Amino acid sequence: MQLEFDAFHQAFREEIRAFVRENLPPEMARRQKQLSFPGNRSDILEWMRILHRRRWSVPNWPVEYGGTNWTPLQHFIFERESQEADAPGLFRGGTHMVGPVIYTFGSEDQKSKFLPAIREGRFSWAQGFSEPGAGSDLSSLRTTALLRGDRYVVNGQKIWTSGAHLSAWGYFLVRTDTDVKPQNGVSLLLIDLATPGITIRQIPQIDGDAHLCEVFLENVEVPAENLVGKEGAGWTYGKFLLDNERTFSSFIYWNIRELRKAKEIAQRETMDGTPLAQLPTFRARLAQAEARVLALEWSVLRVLAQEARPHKLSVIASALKLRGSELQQLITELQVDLLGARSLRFYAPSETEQLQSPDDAFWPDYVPGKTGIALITRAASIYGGSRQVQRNLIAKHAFGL
Amino acid sequence: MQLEFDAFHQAFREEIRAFVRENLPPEMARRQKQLSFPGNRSDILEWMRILHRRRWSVPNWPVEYGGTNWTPLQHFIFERESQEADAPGLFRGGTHMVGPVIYTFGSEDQKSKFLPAIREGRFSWAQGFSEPGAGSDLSSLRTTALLRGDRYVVNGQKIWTSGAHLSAWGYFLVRTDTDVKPQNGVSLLLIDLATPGITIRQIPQIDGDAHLCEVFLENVEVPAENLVGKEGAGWTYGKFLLDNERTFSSFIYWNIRELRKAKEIAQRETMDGTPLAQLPTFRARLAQAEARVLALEWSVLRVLAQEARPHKLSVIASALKLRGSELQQLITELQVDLLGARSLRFYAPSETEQLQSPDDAFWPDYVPGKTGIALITRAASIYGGSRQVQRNLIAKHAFGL
Amino acid sequence: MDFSLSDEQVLLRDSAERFVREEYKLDARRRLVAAGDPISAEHWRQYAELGWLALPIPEDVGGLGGSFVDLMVLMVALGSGCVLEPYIPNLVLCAPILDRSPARSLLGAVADGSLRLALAHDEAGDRFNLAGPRTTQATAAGDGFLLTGAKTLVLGGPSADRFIVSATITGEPACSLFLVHRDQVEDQVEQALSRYPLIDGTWAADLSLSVEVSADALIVRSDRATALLDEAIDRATLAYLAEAVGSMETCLEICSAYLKIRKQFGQAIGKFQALQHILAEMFVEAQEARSILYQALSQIGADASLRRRAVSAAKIVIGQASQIISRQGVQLHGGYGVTDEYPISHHFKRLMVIEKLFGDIEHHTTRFAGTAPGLQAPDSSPAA
Amino acid sequence: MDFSLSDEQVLLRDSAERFVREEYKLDARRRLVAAGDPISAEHWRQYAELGWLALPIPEDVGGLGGSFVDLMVLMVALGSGCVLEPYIPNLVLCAPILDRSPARSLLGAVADGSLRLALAHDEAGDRFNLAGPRTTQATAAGDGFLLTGAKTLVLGGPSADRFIVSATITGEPACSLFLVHRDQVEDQVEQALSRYPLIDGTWAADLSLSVEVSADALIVRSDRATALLDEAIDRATLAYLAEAVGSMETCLEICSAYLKIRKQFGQAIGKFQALQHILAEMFVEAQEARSILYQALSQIGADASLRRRAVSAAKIVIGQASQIISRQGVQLHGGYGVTDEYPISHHFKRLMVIEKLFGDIEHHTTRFAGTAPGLQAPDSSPAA
Repeated sequence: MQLEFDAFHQAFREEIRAFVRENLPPEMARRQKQLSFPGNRSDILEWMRILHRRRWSVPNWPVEYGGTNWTPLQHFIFERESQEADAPGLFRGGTHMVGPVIYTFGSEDQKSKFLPAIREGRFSWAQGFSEPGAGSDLSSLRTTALLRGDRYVVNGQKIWTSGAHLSAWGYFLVRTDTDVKPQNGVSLLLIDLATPGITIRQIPQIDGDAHLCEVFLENVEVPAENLVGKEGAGWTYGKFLLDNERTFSSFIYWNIRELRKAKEIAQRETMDGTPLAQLPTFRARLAQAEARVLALEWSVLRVLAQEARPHKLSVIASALKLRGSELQQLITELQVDLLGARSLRFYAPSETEQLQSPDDAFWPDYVPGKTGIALITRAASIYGGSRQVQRNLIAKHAFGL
Repeated sequence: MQLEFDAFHQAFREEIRAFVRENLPPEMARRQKQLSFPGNRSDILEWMRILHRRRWSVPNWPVEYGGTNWTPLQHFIFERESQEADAPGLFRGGTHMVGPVIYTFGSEDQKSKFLPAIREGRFSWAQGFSEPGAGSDLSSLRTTALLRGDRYVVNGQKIWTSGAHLSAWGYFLVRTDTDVKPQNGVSLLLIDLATPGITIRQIPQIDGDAHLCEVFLENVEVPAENLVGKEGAGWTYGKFLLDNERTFSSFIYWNIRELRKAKEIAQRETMDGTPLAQLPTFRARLAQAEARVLALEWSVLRVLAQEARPHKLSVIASALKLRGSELQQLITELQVDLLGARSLRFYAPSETEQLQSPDDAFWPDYVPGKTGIALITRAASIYGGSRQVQRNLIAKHAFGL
Repeated sequence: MDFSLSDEQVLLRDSAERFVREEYKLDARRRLVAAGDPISAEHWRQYAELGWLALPIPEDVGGLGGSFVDLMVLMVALGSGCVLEPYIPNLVLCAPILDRSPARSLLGAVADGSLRLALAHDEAGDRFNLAGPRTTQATAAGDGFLLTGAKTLVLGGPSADRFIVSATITGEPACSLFLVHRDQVEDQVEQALSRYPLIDGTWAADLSLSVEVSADALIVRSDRATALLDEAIDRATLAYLAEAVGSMETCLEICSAYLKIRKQFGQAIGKFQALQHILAEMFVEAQEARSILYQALSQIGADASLRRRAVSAAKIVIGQASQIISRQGVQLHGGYGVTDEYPISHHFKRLMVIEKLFGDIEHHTTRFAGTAPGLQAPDSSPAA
Repeated sequence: MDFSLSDEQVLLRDSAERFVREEYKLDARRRLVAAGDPISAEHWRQYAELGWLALPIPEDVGGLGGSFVDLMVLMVALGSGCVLEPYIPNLVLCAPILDRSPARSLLGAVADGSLRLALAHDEAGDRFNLAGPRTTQATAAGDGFLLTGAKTLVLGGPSADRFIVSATITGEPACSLFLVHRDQVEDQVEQALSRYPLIDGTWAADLSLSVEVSADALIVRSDRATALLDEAIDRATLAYLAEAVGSMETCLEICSAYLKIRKQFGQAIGKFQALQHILAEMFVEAQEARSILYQALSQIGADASLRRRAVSAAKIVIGQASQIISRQGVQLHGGYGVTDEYPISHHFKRLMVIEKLFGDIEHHTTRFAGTAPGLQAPDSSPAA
């Protein structure tokens, strides 16, 4: 056993820290800190351009496509340090979802057309997988794409397509063959969201934001060359894409950062003049949250270091998702509880992003944004395989039940 | 709405208090306080005899059989005040289970033979319902009772028969007809536990006690006159008996009393010289437990006062059982946590009953008994319809799911 | 004991349930919130017509002299619709204070809907300690007072005509209460009233005070003000908790219906045992919530210490029930649960507001522990 | 980073798992507990033969000089059987103290199984504050000391040949440590050693001390004793936590097997989604428990403050996981769960003992908070 970062990785951590310190614009960090989730698109694209200059914008890609060849622990360090410094993160739809599918299964044309755009942070991608009536059940997809000459004609409806209204392109799972078993006959199409026949509706959310979208496709004509890989193999690509990062759903970096913010609030907010961080009940909640985050961090490290385990990696991923989403909710609830009645004021996303005074008697800078995040974080145990689905998967694959 | 006890019930409360104060032997109260559950049989029988002198030993029975004609709230007050004073309680197997079945459905011979014995606290009754392999599923009963002349010949096996080794008689659900649907063909038999062919095995328990028993019946001959009511109607009687007291499974009186003991421990145990009752974290746990017990008490009052409700009474009973058992566990865990490492010492039931010094530096009188109770209280969410079964029932009967 | 409603209470409940059905369908509520108006004048008029504004006001000043149980019946029913009107800030928080002041003749105007009130009491750094000293100062000025300070989270403030303002008269140990016209506030400082919505679509305001008021603006002097505020806040808290009970019971209905309609993997999701068990637990929580509400109701007219204890117990149990029911309610809805387009998210936010107003679970746990028998300073009686 | 075991560690684990299979089947464990013997001499001999007693002892005094990771590998495996032998009290709590004392030559006898030790440190009123002052006094007497006082919860005390006793030398600010023969203790006071089982079937003792000892009984003076004790207790705590991880992982296997075998309503109860979900949550807890164990292992050799922080984090996470897994494990077994005749109740009690020894969750939460960045006294740096 070797339970510490070796010298190589320690040096790498310093390198990342120095880079972020020198290159992350303070205003961008401030906005990101307030938003918690990467809400400001231009900040993300700008940050990707900054990273691209250092060749770090697609660190998970092979070197030949502009990636880095880092070890899993280097990726861990990169993510952790970036979020620790309130960097905006990457456009993962491109870098971690569709990008790897394109360089693994895509045509040369697709590679040359799309990979540089992703790498340079030129636009963001939307994911068209879920459909109404098929939340956790992707095998009942009903959006069809029928080949007519050199074009697919796409009809159907997608839902929960995050950021579709701000994205230039989307990757869609569509049914190209309706005569075979449901899990066959599905293909992956890249679709320009400006194509006629596409209507995007932003769904108003519990937090007042509206980045989740419905995408309606009505006789949308998509060039056949936008099919990724083979017809009917979409299911495989979809799983490849979702499986690409087993540890991401732990939200470990996010949880670490949000817990830090909670502690900062606990230092600023007082009761009868005593900071809440010094009150036994809040101290205990903060400390227990921290211990659990620490455990989750080591669960992630165990996966990254490829510990030999008796269970399939997918089972571990389910466990990480369960605990990670639970902690997201626990930590944001803690932030809100620390704010007390101040948490009740509604801030529209646009207000949240504005500079707030740290010294405002009623509404200092750490107030806006927190409650909205706590509200939307209820979805953490729903999307990407709900809490119930993850438990089903563990029961089945870890215990054969 | 009338949300307070009226003058009649307030006077009744004083009457009960005075009676218990004057009649409950202090040694008996001390033993009962230490044991938490009515563990000492001779105390219970003696207490029933004391109550019998006042005609209160079977308060729930009709006056003609020696009962009281009390209002539901009078019963509530009687139970609450008795337990508050650490009285041992009644032998409910007789007074609340088989007794009402006998006076409602039994023959005159059965009434004259058994009712006085129950009323005067002459012996206790055992319940032979559960069987191995049919924990929460009583419809799969396999113990048979076949009529041979004027006797039933009983063969089979019962389990979880609490106190069988100390009981004189038992009431058993047996299958008298194997040709009909499982829920039919079941009858209720009264069986003298001294009958040849009966073997009783005490099951060693998690708490070191062994009052749960297995009862093996091998060609046990039972006079046909011991059949209660009609053959094949046992299922009805069994349900009548279990339904008899909807609010009992809340363990409300027990929960109130055990919470009081927890607070007493919190006053006696210290950390760095401060009583644990003054430490914010323990205070919060105690206070929240108390608020929840208070809610449960009012849930019970709502049933007793027959509030009009949109749901069946059985659904409410399930909810009371769920919350009541949850609180039993929460409160005993709290007791154990307050004791800290002292809770780890094993006390055999016989040791628990012995007089302990309140001033022993290491093992004062409030230590013995607590951990054993906390251990066996894990069963509170299992017996009498497990937590899972109660939830099934609510989903079905309250929501039609 | 008797938990049944009188005939009048049944009528009251039915009228409120009808109002909710007719005026607070999901789309209507969403339109009201989107309109950005701090109050629907039309709704307030209906409240007056239906007699709700008169309900808790004494008969001799034009009210109906209803009991607190009547009020509870109304609030449970309104809670089922997550109504937006500032009923509690006006009728439960402010009216009783006015009732025990020289200005009680104004209550007739409150009852007929022509006058709206708001309590301006919270200040920076309070964190639920609403009995603490006020930094807002009342200094002698001419025949009257100059009030200076800043107030926050003034519920119903944006739609109020007058404010009851707490302020410390120089040299006095506790705060007094002043009745101040909205115009007076707004005339004297730029942007004296800063309004904002809360997450549930109701409205509050911050006040920046620098107002000269006449001597008769002082309606409750410091010797009585703190106890009066304490009682008013406890009663308002309990009224909100009654709303929460109505909201939670509605959540159960909403979720039950959704589980039957929504299909996945080829069957209604209500067939999944795991979801059934979640709903069953929510049922238990809702039952306990209503029970502790009754408990608190039984003590709302009792001595301050009993009242405080009872209200805190209710705040704890109902707060915890709210969290479980609203969080699991969203979970049962899947992705739709976090949209504004299903009613469960509206209840979620309303319940969260109620959970935190006038002290959260933490605060009331501390307050409750302070009154619990057996949690006082140690005595010498033998234990266990 | 690398979490794989060395070949030697794999052998060690396999030998311990074999021991558990052969010696700790449920019936065998029940017989051992029923026998009422504070130690199985036969098992202790096997521990010696298998090299486990020598494992953590330095090579120069007859040990194997194993690492703490080696020890962890052994403890996880032994935890799966809920073994009864006082391995940790001897080898993790006492041996390292002896190792840094003039008496370290005795370690050879510990390693070969001929000498057993126990730490007599706990006193009345400690409640986990094991670093507090000792009321047991060491007063000068002749060339040596007279030790007077009372000790409780001396783990492995009933089977110990010598005790390491903490006592305050008159006038010194902290306690010192004395090595005392069992005979000396027992000879001087009637019933000086009162033994009793714990709920998991292991044994402890109370000591009533009034013992004259020679000067060389003083093995660690007050300037070093507290830090040494603190370290020994942290290491023993972590060793117990490794056992807990082994126990919990075994609980998962036990429950999974039971759910497949036990039938109700005509099918294996493992078909019920509600029970599947309980087991899935137990799986998550067990995973997190092992992860936090590794975290603590990484810091066990670090500075005291880092070590304390890491051990407390593990105590919190593993304690909470223990509660969930043992309680739900019993629940999954229905009535059989609360009998002594199914292994789950044995794990339940063992996990409860480990959860409470050397500080419960509450205690370690406080200790952890005291070292957590961002929970210190307020500073002036800008927040959020």
